[in-house]
Amino acid sequence: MSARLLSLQAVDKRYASVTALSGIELELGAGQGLAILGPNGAGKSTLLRIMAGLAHPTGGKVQFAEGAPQRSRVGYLGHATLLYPELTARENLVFAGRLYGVEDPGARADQLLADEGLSGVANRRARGFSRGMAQRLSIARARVHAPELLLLDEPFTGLDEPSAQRLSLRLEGLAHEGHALVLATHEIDRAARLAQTALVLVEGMVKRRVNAEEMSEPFLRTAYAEALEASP
Amino acid sequence: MNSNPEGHGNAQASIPSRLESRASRWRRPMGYLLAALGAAYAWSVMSAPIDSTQGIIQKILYIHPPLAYGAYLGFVITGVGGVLFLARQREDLDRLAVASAEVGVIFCTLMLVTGPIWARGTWGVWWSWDARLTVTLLLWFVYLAYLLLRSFSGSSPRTARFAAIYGVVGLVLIPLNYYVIEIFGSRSMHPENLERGSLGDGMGLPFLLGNLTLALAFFYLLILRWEVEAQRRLDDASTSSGA
Amino acid sequence: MNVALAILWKDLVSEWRSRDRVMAMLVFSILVAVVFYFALPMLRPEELSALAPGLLWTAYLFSALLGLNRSFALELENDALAGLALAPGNRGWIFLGKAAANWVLISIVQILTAGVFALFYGIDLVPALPGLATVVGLGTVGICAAGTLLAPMAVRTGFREVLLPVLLLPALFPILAGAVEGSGAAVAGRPIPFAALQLLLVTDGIYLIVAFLGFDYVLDE
Amino acid sequence: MSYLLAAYGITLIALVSYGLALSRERARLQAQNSPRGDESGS
Repeated sequence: MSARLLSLQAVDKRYASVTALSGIELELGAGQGLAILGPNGAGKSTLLRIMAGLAHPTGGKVQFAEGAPQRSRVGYLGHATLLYPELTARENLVFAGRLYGVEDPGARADQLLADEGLSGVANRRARGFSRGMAQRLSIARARVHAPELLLLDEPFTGLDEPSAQRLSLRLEGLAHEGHALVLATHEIDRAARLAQTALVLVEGMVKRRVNAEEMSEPFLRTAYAEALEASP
Repeated sequence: MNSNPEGHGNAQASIPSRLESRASRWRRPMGYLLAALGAAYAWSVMSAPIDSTQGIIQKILYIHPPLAYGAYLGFVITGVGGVLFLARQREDLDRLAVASAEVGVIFCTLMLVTGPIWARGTWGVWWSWDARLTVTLLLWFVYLAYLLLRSFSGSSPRTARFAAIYGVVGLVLIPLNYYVIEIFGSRSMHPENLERGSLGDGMGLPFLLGNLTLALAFFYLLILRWEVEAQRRLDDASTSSGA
Repeated sequence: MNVALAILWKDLVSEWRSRDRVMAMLVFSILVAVVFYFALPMLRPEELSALAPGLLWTAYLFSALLGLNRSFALELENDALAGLALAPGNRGWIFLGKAAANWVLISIVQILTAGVFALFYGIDLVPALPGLATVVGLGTVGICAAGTLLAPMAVRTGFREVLLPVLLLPALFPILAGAVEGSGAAVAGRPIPFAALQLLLVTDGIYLIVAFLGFDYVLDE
Repeated sequence: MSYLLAAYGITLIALVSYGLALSRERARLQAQNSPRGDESGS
């Protein structure tokens, strides 16, 4: 098990006794892939936003291994692209770089554009981008500060099959490059391919865990089905 | 300054909280005391001597200023409650802040009703932009906006945070508005002084009883509204989670 | 500090490319000037110029509301606001960047609006320029400080057009009092009263501090 | 004299009716929320 990057202990998220998350325990090693499965409304997004530092847990602890503050080590990719339509692709990345205090934002932007195959449209405004191009640019934006951990909140939703396939390949490449991934999704085949371990979240509670040895698509599918039946 | 330390304080999310239960226990005895004090207050107002210069209208002095003090007390509790909520994530203090704002606005509205009645009775004009009335009017808008912010954005952790921030803005505005009216307010009004009616002999008691009664009424209503807020949050919770 | 400059640059470049915000604010201000002309037919020109500071600041307040609303409505597109919330470091710098950008854009509109008012109401602004510029500049700092703190709240409640004025205007009475007093003196050629300047500076200082510290909670999820 | 009565009357009526409205709502909500009737005060 590689060095521990992130651990959550007894994390709760509650407001006026409405419980979004309760008693979440999880550990993630550097460069590891974790899938968080669960139906809509299970609390996947809330959990990811807490890990991203966007939201605060009302109870428990979110513990990053020693190092820089939480938000400078996490990249977040959700449905929204977080891009500014009036700025060009390159300007969006330069801006994100300066926001994260990256040394040479210009060089970093060019390199990211090359990685995502967007160098050709570097000076076109983000307003005119297709869904697929915008997704690639927002991946570049999420990686601008070379985060150790990439949080992916239902990234495949709304993508047609070819661009979902391309995204899945790209994420595999990023995992190879050593990024830890946390993928929140309800698509079991994607989860099986991208993650080493998984947990099933139902109504804010971890109902089932799948470790690296057990991990396979059929096993994950049955584990997911069992977890759903177990809860009322 | 990494602004969100890990494990952002364990909010104690039970409704009603220990503080709320303790406050509720005080409410019943306060009710009895309030009734007794109210009676004494009424008696003392009736038996107070009629002011030689202003006539009987001067007796409004025993209710108008206490209403204002109640309003300001409410606004301060809202501001402080909000800050403590932000610092310690304690939802019961957020509930206190909204309860205090509502009761404060009630007192402030009554102050803005009795003020013109006094001005009408004394000078025949309903609104005289008197310094104290104007400041209270300005604050009335601030805390009405606070309540609107709350109702517009529904009950959620974000609303509580936004309201707490606006509560701080409101708190800062209390001295600021006084400062504004001190400098600019006086330029257009005739130099009458609505407040400092001469407290001759026999007038100190009703004024004191008035302040005590209305302060007690404020706290009684505050605790009651605080309990209602707690019940409303429980109600929201049960309906939204379909329990 | 670099973050604040990055945001200032981003807002100004975005606005330069679309220019919709400055245009909307300017057209609105001119309309307000025309409305006053019809609303006050009984006043002879010289009486109107005596009222000019108050009328000018009324136009300034309401056009600033428009600009502040728009400033954060843009951030909601593509959920860019969450992008800002994701950035590490003190979020007070994000506030300063946004406030400075709003200040620049609102000031541009104010300069043009002052010209229009001078034209419509026959006021010779040239002698008053230095004094007026100081007062307007300081007043706008207060508007932008409080506005940049409150706008992200109002914009995300779905009642943004109504809620921002309701939240912001009561907070701006001190600014309005000092600014109208100071502008009146400037237009009349008198030196700006110290009380007005002091009030503007004190209010600006308080709002900048409260907003710098409070922005963290406003930007949060 | 009528102004005086108006001032005291309005204040009394307003505060009392507000208090009654609150206690009615509290009782209604409490019955609804916790049929077990957990005691908190009166």
